[in-house]
Amino acid sequence: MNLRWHHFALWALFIVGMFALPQFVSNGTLRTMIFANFLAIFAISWDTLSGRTGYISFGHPFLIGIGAYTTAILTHRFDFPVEISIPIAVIATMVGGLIVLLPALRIKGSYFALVTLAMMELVYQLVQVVRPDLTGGTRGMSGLPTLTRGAANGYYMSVSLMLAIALSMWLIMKTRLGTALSAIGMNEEAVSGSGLSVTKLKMTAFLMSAFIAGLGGAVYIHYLGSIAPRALFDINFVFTIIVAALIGGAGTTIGPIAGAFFLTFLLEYLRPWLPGAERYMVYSGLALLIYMYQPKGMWALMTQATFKSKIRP
Amino acid sequence: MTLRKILTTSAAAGLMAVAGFAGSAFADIKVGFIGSLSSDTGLSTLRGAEMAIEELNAAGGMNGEKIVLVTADTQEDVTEGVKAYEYLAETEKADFIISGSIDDVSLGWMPRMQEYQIPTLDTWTSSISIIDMVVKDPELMAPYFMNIASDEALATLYINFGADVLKKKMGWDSVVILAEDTAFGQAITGLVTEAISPVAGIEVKDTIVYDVGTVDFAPIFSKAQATGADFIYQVSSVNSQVISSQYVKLQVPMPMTGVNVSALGMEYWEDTGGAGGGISTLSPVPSVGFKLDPVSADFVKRYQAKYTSRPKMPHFNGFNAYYGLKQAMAAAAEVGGFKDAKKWSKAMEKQDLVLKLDGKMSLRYGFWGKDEVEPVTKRTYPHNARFDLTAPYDDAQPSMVVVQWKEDGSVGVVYPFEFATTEFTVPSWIKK
Amino acid sequence: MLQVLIQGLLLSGLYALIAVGFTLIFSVGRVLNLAYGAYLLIGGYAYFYFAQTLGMPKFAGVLMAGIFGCVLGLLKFQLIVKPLKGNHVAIEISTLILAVFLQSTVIFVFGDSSKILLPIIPGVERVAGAAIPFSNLFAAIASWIILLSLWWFVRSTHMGRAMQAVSMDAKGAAISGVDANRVNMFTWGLSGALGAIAGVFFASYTQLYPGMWVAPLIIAVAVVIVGGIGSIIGTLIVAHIVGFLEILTSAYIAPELRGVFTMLLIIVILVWRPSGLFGREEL
Amino acid sequence: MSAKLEIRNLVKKFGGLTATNDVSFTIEPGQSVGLIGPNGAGKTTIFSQIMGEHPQTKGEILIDGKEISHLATPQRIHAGVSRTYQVPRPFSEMSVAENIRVGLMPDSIWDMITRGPNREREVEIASAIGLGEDQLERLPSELSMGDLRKLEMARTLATSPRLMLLDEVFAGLTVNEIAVISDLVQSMRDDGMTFLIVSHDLKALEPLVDHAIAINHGEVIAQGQYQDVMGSDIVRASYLGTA
Repeated sequence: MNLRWHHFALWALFIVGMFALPQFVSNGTLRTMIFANFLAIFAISWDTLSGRTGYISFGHPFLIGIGAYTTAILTHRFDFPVEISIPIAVIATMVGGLIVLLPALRIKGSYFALVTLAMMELVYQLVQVVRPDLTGGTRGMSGLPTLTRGAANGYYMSVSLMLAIALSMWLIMKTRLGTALSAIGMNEEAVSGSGLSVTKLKMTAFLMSAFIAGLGGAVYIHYLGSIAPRALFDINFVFTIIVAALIGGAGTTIGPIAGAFFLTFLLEYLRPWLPGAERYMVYSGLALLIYMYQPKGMWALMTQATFKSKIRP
Repeated sequence: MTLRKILTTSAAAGLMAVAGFAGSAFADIKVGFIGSLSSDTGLSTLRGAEMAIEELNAAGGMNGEKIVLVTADTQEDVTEGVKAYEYLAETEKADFIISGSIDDVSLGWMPRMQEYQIPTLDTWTSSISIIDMVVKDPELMAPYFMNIASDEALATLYINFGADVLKKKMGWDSVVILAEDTAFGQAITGLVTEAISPVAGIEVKDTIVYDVGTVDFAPIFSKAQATGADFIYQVSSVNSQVISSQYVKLQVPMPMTGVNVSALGMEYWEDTGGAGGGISTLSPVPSVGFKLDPVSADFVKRYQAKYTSRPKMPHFNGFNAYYGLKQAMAAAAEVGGFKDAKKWSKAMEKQDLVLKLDGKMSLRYGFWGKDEVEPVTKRTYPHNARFDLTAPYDDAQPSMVVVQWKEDGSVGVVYPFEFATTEFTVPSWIKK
Repeated sequence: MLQVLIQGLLLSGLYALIAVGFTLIFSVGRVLNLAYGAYLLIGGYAYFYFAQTLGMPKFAGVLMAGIFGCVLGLLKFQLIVKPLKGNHVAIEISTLILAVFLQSTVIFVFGDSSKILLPIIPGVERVAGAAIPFSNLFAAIASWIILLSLWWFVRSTHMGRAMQAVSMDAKGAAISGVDANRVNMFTWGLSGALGAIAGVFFASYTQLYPGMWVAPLIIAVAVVIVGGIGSIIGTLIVAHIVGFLEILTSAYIAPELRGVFTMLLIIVILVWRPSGLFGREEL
Repeated sequence: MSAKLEIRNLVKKFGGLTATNDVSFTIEPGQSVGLIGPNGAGKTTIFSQIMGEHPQTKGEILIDGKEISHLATPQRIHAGVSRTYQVPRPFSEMSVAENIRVGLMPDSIWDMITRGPNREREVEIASAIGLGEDQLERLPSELSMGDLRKLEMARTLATSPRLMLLDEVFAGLTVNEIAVISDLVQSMRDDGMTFLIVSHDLKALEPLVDHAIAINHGEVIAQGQYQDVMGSDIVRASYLGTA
């Protein structure tokens, strides 16, 4: 394990900094950071599957949605307490995602991306048609139990969850499992040629990704207090998640976090100047430029600047 | 041309931002607008609010305090809506929020309203489920008001249209319902189906539900024709132009009426490229083609002098925002501002504005009392706009009117008869 | 029965028209151009601006749409696809970002309320209880003509054979003297123009709105994936499968399930036979 | 360290094309066998069938008498067979040590997480194969072709094979590099490793093998002692393109 003391020192600094933040910034900024935290969670989830193994998922909201809808239906329609419904939602995401996407893991590249996209569209349409008495149909559900009240509490909750996920993912990715997953992204044939079952590895990556997506989605929905299919199973949502992970730096742990914060704050700080949809022009234009210039994202740009020799072109 | 527009718009946006920033530094009363900044719906509310604020400030503001407006765009997206509400509450610290949000967006930020307890007025959303929340938890929902008749009231009056016009005048005995697969579609369909045969005596032959992404309505219209019903009742709130324009393009030989949200604005004719004749829809008042009282007519005149871009005429929610914002400020003036939401809420409940045309009740901006039972639907509508479901509509305006676009591009009210400016007709391609 | 047949043919023709440009790029460039739907978006709005706002003749409006699409295609190739040097995933992602960028640009310029286009060719004829709008009839016939002539073009002309050569083996083609860059430019430009023109027909039958790039993209993806890479005839056939599937679902099952079967079809085909029904077996 | 490989009636069809047709041969434990034949004869196809990358249409493959034809690639590797590729494709963004690490990993997710990498074994394999300790942290892009081949062999060796399939191990190497690889194979032979080697460079191949199998058009045309095979008319003819 390539663990050095300064890694932990940096993490400690990061965690302390994040927890100290509410002392220094306004509630409005905290609210923005809460969304950034959730986006970071989703981006880490996406990265765990797609950034590492190279299996690009265009339908990640499919997983987030299973978690979100499971807990929303359980709490809203059947009065389950949140502490029980969230774990159920996480398990449902892992099982449901696996049943549906397992066959898809044997196809590669663009085709995998398309199956996931089609999956998301399918669920989007089904949620509205099948049992709208449970799902709330097109309007979704409002008035779900919320876990916290107030900006600071919401922030502590989301940041703890985000940091816990990020730190555990970082540790896991530092083990040989992380090496093996990245190896799939580089040369899948050689991984099986090294005696490792690629299917098992992909499934592990998928389950970890689904775990994070389900957990993040369930907690997110109990933060928002409402759920609507149009906000979840949306190509713009996919877009935000993927762009956050890529702009920050796919295949790293800090990258998706950095990307999520950068993009959320970019949108929020543009608001006073460009209140409308023009913000997305700036957002997507900038994302396109960064991505075209350095597909490995800002993290690579930064390390490139500091250790020029270490980064390969 | 396009480039120039971009440049001028961004320059204007920059100026507005500077002005907004400078304004906010000295602001006393801050009104937050939440809604889509690029849709006719959102802009109607925004501009109604802008004009009301201008007038109030010219008259010395609220208790001498200047009123400023800040905006937050929802892009008609639920999550963006939540962020926008948080932005107004936390960053802008808005005292009062006026909303032109669509249904699911309002439902999305409702938990935030409950948390922040900021006085909030919805001008477009008509979801009865929000009024149900007020019934269930009046304390928590105290700062919330909706000054448009909720959808249940809309549907109820529509049944009367069925009895008075469709059955009695046109002689139609059976209907096929074409409803989109949304909660709105489901709610309206349910209300209509339950009431239309017992009350209006019209038999429902079939209900066809379609998905809002439908590209081609040809097979759906064929299916409707095959039922042998006398007319089609459509329920469409999303992508409504598609069904109505295909109805015209395909010249479906069967009359169609119902709810078509796209036909609510003056732009409908332009947007359908003239292919919208014959479409009728229910509309909250004041609708297009609605005969306006002098005050409202003056509002529209000044509106048109001030704004040259879409929408050419405010949609009904523009009027709601204009009058509603003034009422909110009046209520605040009474209780010394918005700080105490409970006190403000009590004062707001008592607001009542009656607008008359030729000595008769034309519009009334007031709210139902907490325990007041509406006689026709036999339920309460706390914090919902006051409406009247029975002729001669002397308590308030009707919850809705039916308007019809003619093939020459004119539009008029066809029901209730007390407000009618034209007669209900069928499109010319339908041979009777 | 005849009615279903007519409606099916018309809708399928429209779908085929939408899918043509996508097939072209997918078979020659081997890239999934997720910004393909944006051609339709740009084409539709260009037509709206020139023909409906400025009042130019309809034909000129369609032409302008085609030109805008063509230029967009060329720009996309030069500025995005070429610099990314065949990194498929990167191209997919950057074209997705581009599509969102174009969508927000359209909102910025035209606002986000939807608009309806006038039929390109007004008029409607009734046959056996089915209405045939002339616009749709024209779109359907045009799609057959375009696809069949494309099939002929790829087989029989010099440029067409060059395109085939590039699609099978870019390096090999370069060795045998084919200027892959020129072929690609041609393909991207043509694909953009076809997409934009399909956009005019699609928008004139449905509506014009900033989010309208998603639905045609999914249709195009469905048709091309199910049909198989590089199979022009496959595209024509599968456009009819998808179109008829939709009409039959609407007519005999439930209109609300319209999209569900198309999605299921994509998923089943991709998982069961990734090379598509009519595609070459490779992968 | 040694394994016996038996191939029985191997047939592989790609669409209408027959890549290998009824190929049978046996390699005894500790033997080193050259697999020779002109381009497109089906040599690499035989490798990928043995490894299960492209399962055969018909026929059987046995290691030490145990049928492996129905197994997935990783399980065949556990059975003791491993291969290198004609074009080395290492994990491009991983260091040399990490590349070897992948080969050393157990096929158990739990083990991967709970147990750290075996640094000593990584160094041991690297040095056994002739990669210096200073090269362990390098990226493949910084290595010479010879070192890339070594890395390829190191990753293969890390899976502890008893039978190694080497595909064009000398392609693109300098004379010195060939000598190094050659020594490496020799010393592994001395340790008892069984080899099946494909090479165009017959001069380099000759000292490494004792037996040879010649194939052409997917069929075995000669097998036996290396010298005998090379001396047969049919093999010469196939190399000259007349058969």
